[in-house]
Amino acid sequence: MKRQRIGIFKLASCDGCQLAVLNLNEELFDLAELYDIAYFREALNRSPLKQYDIALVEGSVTTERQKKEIIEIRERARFLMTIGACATAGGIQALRNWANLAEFKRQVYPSPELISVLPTSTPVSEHVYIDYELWGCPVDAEALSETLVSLMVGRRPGIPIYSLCMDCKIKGIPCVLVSQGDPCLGPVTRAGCGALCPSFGRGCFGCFGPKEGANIDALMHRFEDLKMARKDAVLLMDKMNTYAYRRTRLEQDH
Amino acid sequence: MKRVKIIKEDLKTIFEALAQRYRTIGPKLVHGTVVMAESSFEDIPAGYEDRQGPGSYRLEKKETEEIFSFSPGADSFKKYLCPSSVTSFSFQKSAKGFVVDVPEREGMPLAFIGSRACDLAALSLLDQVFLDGPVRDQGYEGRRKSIFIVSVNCNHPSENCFCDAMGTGPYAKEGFDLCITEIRNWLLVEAGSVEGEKVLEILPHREIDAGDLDEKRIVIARCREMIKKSMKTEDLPGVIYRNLEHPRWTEIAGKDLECGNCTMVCPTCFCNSSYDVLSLRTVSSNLRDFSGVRRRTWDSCFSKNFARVHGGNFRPSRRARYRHWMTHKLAYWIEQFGSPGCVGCGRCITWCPVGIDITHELEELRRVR
Amino acid sequence: MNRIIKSDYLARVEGEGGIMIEIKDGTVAKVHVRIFEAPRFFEAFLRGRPYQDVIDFTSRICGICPVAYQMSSVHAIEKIFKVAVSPPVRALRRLLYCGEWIASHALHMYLLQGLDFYGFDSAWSGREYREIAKQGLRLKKIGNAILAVLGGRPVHPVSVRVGGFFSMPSRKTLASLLPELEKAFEESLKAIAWTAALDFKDYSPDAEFISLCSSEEYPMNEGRIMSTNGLDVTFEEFLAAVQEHQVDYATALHAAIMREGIAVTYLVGPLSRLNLNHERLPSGIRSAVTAAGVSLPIRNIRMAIIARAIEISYAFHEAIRIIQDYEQPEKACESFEPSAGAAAWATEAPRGTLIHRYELDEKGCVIAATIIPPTSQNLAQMEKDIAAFAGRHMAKPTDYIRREAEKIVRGYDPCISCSTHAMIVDSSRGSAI
Amino acid sequence: MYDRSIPFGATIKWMKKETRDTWTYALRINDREIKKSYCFQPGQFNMLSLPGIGEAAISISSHAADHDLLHTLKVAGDVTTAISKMRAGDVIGVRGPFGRGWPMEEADNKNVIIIAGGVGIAPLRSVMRHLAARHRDRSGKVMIYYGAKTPKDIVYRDEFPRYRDMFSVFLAVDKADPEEYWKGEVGLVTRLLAKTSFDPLGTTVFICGPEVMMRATISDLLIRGVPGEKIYLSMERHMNCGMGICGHCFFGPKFVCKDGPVFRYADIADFLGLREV
Ligand SMILES: Cc1cc2nc3c(=O)[nH]c(=O)nc-3n(C[C@H](O)[C@H](O)[C@H](O)COP(=O)(O)OP(=O)(O)OC[C@H]3O[C@@H](n4cnc5c(N)ncnc54)[C@H](O)[C@@H]3O)c2cc1C
Ligand code: SF4
Ligand code: SF4
Ligand code: SF4
Repeated sequence: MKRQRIGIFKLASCDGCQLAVLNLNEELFDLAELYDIAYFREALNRSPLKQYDIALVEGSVTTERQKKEIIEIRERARFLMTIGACATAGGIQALRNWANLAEFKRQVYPSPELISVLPTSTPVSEHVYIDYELWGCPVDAEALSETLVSLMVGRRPGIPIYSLCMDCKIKGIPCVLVSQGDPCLGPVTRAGCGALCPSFGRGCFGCFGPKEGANIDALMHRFEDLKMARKDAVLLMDKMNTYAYRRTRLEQDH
Repeated sequence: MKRVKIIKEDLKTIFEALAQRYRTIGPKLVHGTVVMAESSFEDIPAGYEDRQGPGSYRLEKKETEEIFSFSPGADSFKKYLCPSSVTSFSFQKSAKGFVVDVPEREGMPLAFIGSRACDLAALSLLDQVFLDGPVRDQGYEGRRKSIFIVSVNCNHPSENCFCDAMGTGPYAKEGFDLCITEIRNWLLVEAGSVEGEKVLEILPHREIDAGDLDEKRIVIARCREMIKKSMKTEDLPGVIYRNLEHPRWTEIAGKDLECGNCTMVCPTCFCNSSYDVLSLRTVSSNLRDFSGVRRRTWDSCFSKNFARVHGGNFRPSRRARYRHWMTHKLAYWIEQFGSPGCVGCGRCITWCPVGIDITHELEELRRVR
Repeated sequence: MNRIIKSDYLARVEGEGGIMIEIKDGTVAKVHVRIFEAPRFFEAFLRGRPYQDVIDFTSRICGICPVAYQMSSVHAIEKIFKVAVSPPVRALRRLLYCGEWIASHALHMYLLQGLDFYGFDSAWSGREYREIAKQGLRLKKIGNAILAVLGGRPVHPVSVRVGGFFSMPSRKTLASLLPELEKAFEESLKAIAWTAALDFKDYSPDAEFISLCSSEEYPMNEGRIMSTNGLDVTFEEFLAAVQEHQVDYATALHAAIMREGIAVTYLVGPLSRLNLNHERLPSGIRSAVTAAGVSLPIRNIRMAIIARAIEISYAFHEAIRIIQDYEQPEKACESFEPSAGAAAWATEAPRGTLIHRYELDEKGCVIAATIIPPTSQNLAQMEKDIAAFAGRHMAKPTDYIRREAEKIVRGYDPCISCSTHAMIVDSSRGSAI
Repeated sequence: MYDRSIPFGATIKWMKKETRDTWTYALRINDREIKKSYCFQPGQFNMLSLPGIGEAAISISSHAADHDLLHTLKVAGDVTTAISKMRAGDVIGVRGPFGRGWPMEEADNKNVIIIAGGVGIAPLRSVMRHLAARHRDRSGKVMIYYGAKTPKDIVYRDEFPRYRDMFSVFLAVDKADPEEYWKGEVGLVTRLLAKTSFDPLGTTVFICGPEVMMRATISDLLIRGVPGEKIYLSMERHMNCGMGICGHCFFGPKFVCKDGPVFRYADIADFLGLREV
C-alpha cells in the first residue's frame, strides 16, 4: 500500500506545536513508517511537493505572504488540519487584533516602517476551509498521534470536546475555583491538556480554547462575585485563544 | 449485631487490621480539600471543618479533639468502584479476525473508611445500575464484591446536605461492616456484618449500655437539627413531568456552564462512554494488524455530543441538557429504579462552579407562573 | 565573477529564515541571514499585563526553549519585587533548565545538526542513521520527562510563578526519574565521544564568547556576564553596552556590544558557556571530554555540537545531584507584595544568554519590556562567519558554498522564532534602558 | 451464557447491496459454543463492533429460522463506513443480542400492520419473515406499508414480490424520477395508510422509521381509532454500551437499549411529543 503523504507547515507561531510532532520521540519513527513525512522544514530538508494527503498547519495568518501560502497549502492538500492555538484561533499574537498596529510596531522596532504585516492575526479557518482542528497551546502530542492514527484507520479521532472540569474530576484533581476561589477558565475551556494547571493548584488560563457553545458570560459573572474586576476577568481570556473566546462570547449574545 | 465503645486511638488499630487484607481508602487532605485516597489513620484531616455553600468550599483547622469534624469532599465510592477510566479489554486484530483479552482484576480488595450514610445509599443505587441490568457489569462486580466499609455517622453536616429530606441519612442503617458514631472523646462502633464483628474482636473495648445508645440518639438528633437544606419530595416525578416546559429551565440555562461538574461529583451519576484506543506504536502500515484497548471513561449528559446520532442531536441545547440531568435524578430514576437518583449529599451544589442548587431549582419549578 | 548565492528557506532550524551571499569582484560584498519569520509583537502586548502573564506569555515566544523565557522573566520580576526564593525552589528551577537543555540539545544534535555530518535529509530518511537518532530521542525523552514532572508538559510548562512554583513534586515522584537519568548519563558520556569523532572539515574564525559565569557552578539562572575578552558586567551594564539595530532584510534585530564607539560582534551559546565555565564541570565529565580528545576551549562553531553533548552530560549529572539532595519544602512559594520598579535579568537558554528587562507599575503590571534573545545576539557573528567562509572558498561551486553556509548557520542552532522578538521599548525615553 | 460486554467474532458469509448506501450482511458466528447459545427475538439488535473503530447498534434482520444472521445497514458514520468496506470472509465483532423486541404474541392470529420508513424496515424484516413462515396456519390479515426516498432506495426490493403473495404490500416513495418505471405511490406512507381500510380495534401495528414519520403515522392511526396500546414502535437513540449502563440512549425515563428499542406507544406517548428529551 502506498503511504499517505503528510506535509507540516508553519505560519506565525512559536514552533511548539511542530515540536509536538518531534516530541512523539520514538513514535516519530512509527509515524515515519505509517506516513510519508514529505514536508517538514523544522526536521527535514526537502522541497515542497504538488500534493499532500494530509497537511498539518501550525501558526496564524499575519502577513500577506502567509495569506497566499495558506491558500496554496489548501490547494495542495486533500485533508487540512490546523494544529494548535495559533492556527486554530489566531494565537497569542491575535492580541494585536484589539490594539493599534502602528503603535505596536513602534513599540518593538526602531524602524517600524520596515515591518509589513496585517493588522490582525487570524485563524486559518478564516482563510480556507479546514477539515479538522486540534486545539492547544501547544497541542498535546498524544492527541496528535490519536488523530493521525484515526485518520489512518478511518474513524473520528477520540478527542474530547467536553470541558476541562470533566478532566479535573476524572483525574481526581480538587477544584481550585470552588475550594480556593481562584479564577479558573476550566468550565468554559475544552479538555485536552490533562487538567495541568489545576493539578498544580492553579486556575486554567485557557490553552485549549473555548469549548463549543461555552457560556462565558455566566462564568464572568461568577468571577465578579469572587471580587474580580471585570477588566481582569476579561484579561483572563485574552491570552493564547483570545480571538476564539471573544468570538464565542459574541456568538452567545446572538 | 455487636456494638462496642472504643477510644479514638483504637481507630488506628482498625486501620492497621484492615491494611493487612485491604487497600485502605480514607479521607485525606489534598490542595486544601478532603479527598478519598489510599490513606492511613494519620492522614485523617482530624479537626478540620469545612464550610460549604453553592459553588464554594473552604476548609479550616479548628481547635477541637474531634476526628470526623469534616464532611465528605467531592469523591465517593464511585471513584473506586466504577473508576473514571477503565480498560474493558485489549484486542489484537489481524487479517483473520481479532482476539480479545480481558484484564485480570487488580490485587487487594478495598476497605473504605469514613463513608457516610448518603454514600451508602448511593452505593446501593449504583449496585442496581451495574448489577441488576440485563448484563451484570463484571468489572464493577469484581471490584464491589469483597469491599469492607467503615461508615461514619455525621456530626457536622455541610450547609448543602439534605440527606434527611431524601431519607438517606444522616446516620447509616445498613450496608456497612462497621459504623462509627463519634461521641465526645470516644467512638461507638457497631458491626453490620460478620466480617465487621471479627474486626471488633481484636480491639480492646467496652460493651455499651442503654445510656450510650441514648447518647448516639442525641448526636443524631443534633445533627438533624443542623441540617438546614431540604427538598420537598412529594409528588416527585409528577411535579417535574408537568413542568417540562417551565420557563425556569431557560433561566437556568442562562447560568449553567454545562461543565459537567455536577455529574462528575454526584455519587450516583453513572454515565460513561467506551471507545477504542490505538497508538502509532501498535498500528502496522498495512492497516490489517493492530492492537489496542477498549477504554471506558466517565462521561456526562452535559457533553455536547452525548445524545448525538446520525442526522442530529437529541439534546442540542443547554436547557435540554440541564433539564435532562435534573429530570433523570428526580423523576426518571424513580421510574427506572424505584427511588430518586439523588441521595441528598449536596455535592452537585458545592462543586458547581456557579452554585446551581438542585433543591432550589425544584422549588422554582413548583412555583406556578 | 559576480554571484549571488541564496538559500531561500533554511531547513532543520527553528523558524523561518534564509541566507544571501553576494560575491562581487572577487570579494564577499554582502552576507545576509534573512529572517522572514512574521513578527508577533510580544513586547507590545505585554504592556499593561499582570506579572504572571509575563511568565506565561514570554514562554510562547519559543516552543523549544519556553523554560528559558520563564526563567529570565521570573527572576527579573522577583528582583523588582525583592523576593528571595528558597533553596529547593532554586534547585528545581535549575532542574527545569536541565530538562530543557537536554531536550533542546538532543533535538539539535540528533535531529537537526547531526545529519549534516552524514548527509541525510532527516533523522528517519537514512536507515544507517536511525539507531543514532533513536538514541538521541531516548535522551530527549528524559529531558521531556523532567519538564513534565516539574511543569506538567515539555512545551510551555505551567508551574513557574513569582516566588517559586505553583506546587512542587514529592521526593518520591522526582526520585522515580533517577534510574533512567543514571542510565542516560552513561549514554551521554558516549555521545561526547561520538560528537568528538565527527568530521569538522572547516574552521571558523575566532570570536568573542559571552556567557553568564558564576564561581560556584556551571551557569544557568545566575551570575555575571563575562566574555573571553575580559568583559565582566552586571545585567544592567551589559544591556547598556549592547546596541541593537534593525536591518531591512530581517524581522529580527541584530545586536553588538559597543566598545569605544565600535560595534563588536560576539557569540553566545553552549560554546561560550563551555569556554568560560569548563572548569566548573564535574571531573567525570571533564575526563570523558579529555578521553574523547577534545581540547578546550573550542573556537570552531561547527564543533558546538560537542559543547552540546558535554552540556547534556552535565545536565544529567546535575539533575541527578539535585534530585538526590531534594526534600519537598513546606511551601512551594514565598509570599510577596507586587511593587513598582525596573530590573534586568539574564539566564542561559539552550542557545545562549537571554536577557529580559521589565518596568512594572505598583500593581505589578508591565509598563515596558525588553527581550534580547540569544539568536539576535548571534546574527551578526553568524554573517561574519559565513562571509569568512565564502571568502576562503570563493572558487568552489555555488551549491557547495550554499550547503556549507547552511551548515554554519545550523551550527549556531539559531532560534528564529525567538529572534524576531527583540528589544527596545520604552519609547518615552527612546533607549533600550 | 457468554459475556455480552465482550465482542465475539462473526465471519461475513456474503453481502448484498440493497441500495446505493445500504447493504445486507450475512454473518456466521465463529465460536461453536456461542453459536449454539445465541438466540434472539425479532426486533432485538446487536452491537456490531470493529476493534479499533468502534461500535454501532444494528437491528437483527433475520428470522430465527434463517440460516444466517442478517444485518442491514446504511452507511452513516465510522462503523458503518468501515463495514461497507469489508468483504466476504472478513470478521466483524458482535455483542448481543440486546433489547426487547417486537411482542410477537400480539401478532399471532391477529391483523397486523407493519409500517416502515427507509432503513427502518431492517428490524421489521424479521417480523415479516416470521409472519411469512407461519402464513399457512395463521389467521388475520397482514398489511405492509413501506416508504423510501426514491424507488432506488427501497431496501429488500427483491423480497417484496414474495410478500405480495401472502400480504397486502403498499410501497411509496417521496420522489420518483419520471424516467424510472414506478407504478407505486408517490408521497408519504401516511397517504397510503389513509387510502386503505382496516379494523382499527382488531389490529396490531408495528412501526419503525425516522421519528417524524413515526409521530405523523401514529397520530393518523390514533385518529382512525387504533388504541395506543396496540401500536408498537422501535426507537433509535445514541447507543454506546447496549446494556443499560452508559446512559446515552435515554428516551425520557426509558433506556432504549434495555426497555426498548421496541416500545408500546401508550407507554411512551407522554415523551414522544416532547422536544429534546
Ligand atoms: C436499536 C437500534 C437499532 C438500529 N438498527 C439499525 C439498522 O438495522 N440499520 C442501520 O443502518 N442503522 C441502525 N441503527 C442506527 C445506527 O446504530 C446508527 O446509524 C449508528 O450511529 C451508525 O454507527 P456509525 O459508527 O456508522 O456512525 P457514527 O460514527 O456513530 O456516526 C453517526 C452520526 O453521528 C455523528 N456523530 C456521532 N458522534 C459524533 C461526535 N462525537 N462528533 C461529531 N459527530 C458525531 C456522525 O457524524 C454521524 O452523522 C440502529 C440504532 C439503534 C439505536
Ligand atoms: S479547577 Fe477549574 S477546571 Fe477543574 S473543576 Fe474546578 S473550575 Fe473546573
Ligand atoms: S492553562 Fe488550562 S488548558 Fe492550559 S495547561 Fe493550564 S489547565 Fe490546561
Ligand atoms: S444530585 Fe447532587 S445532591 Fe443529589 S446525590 Fe447527586 S450530587 Fe448529591
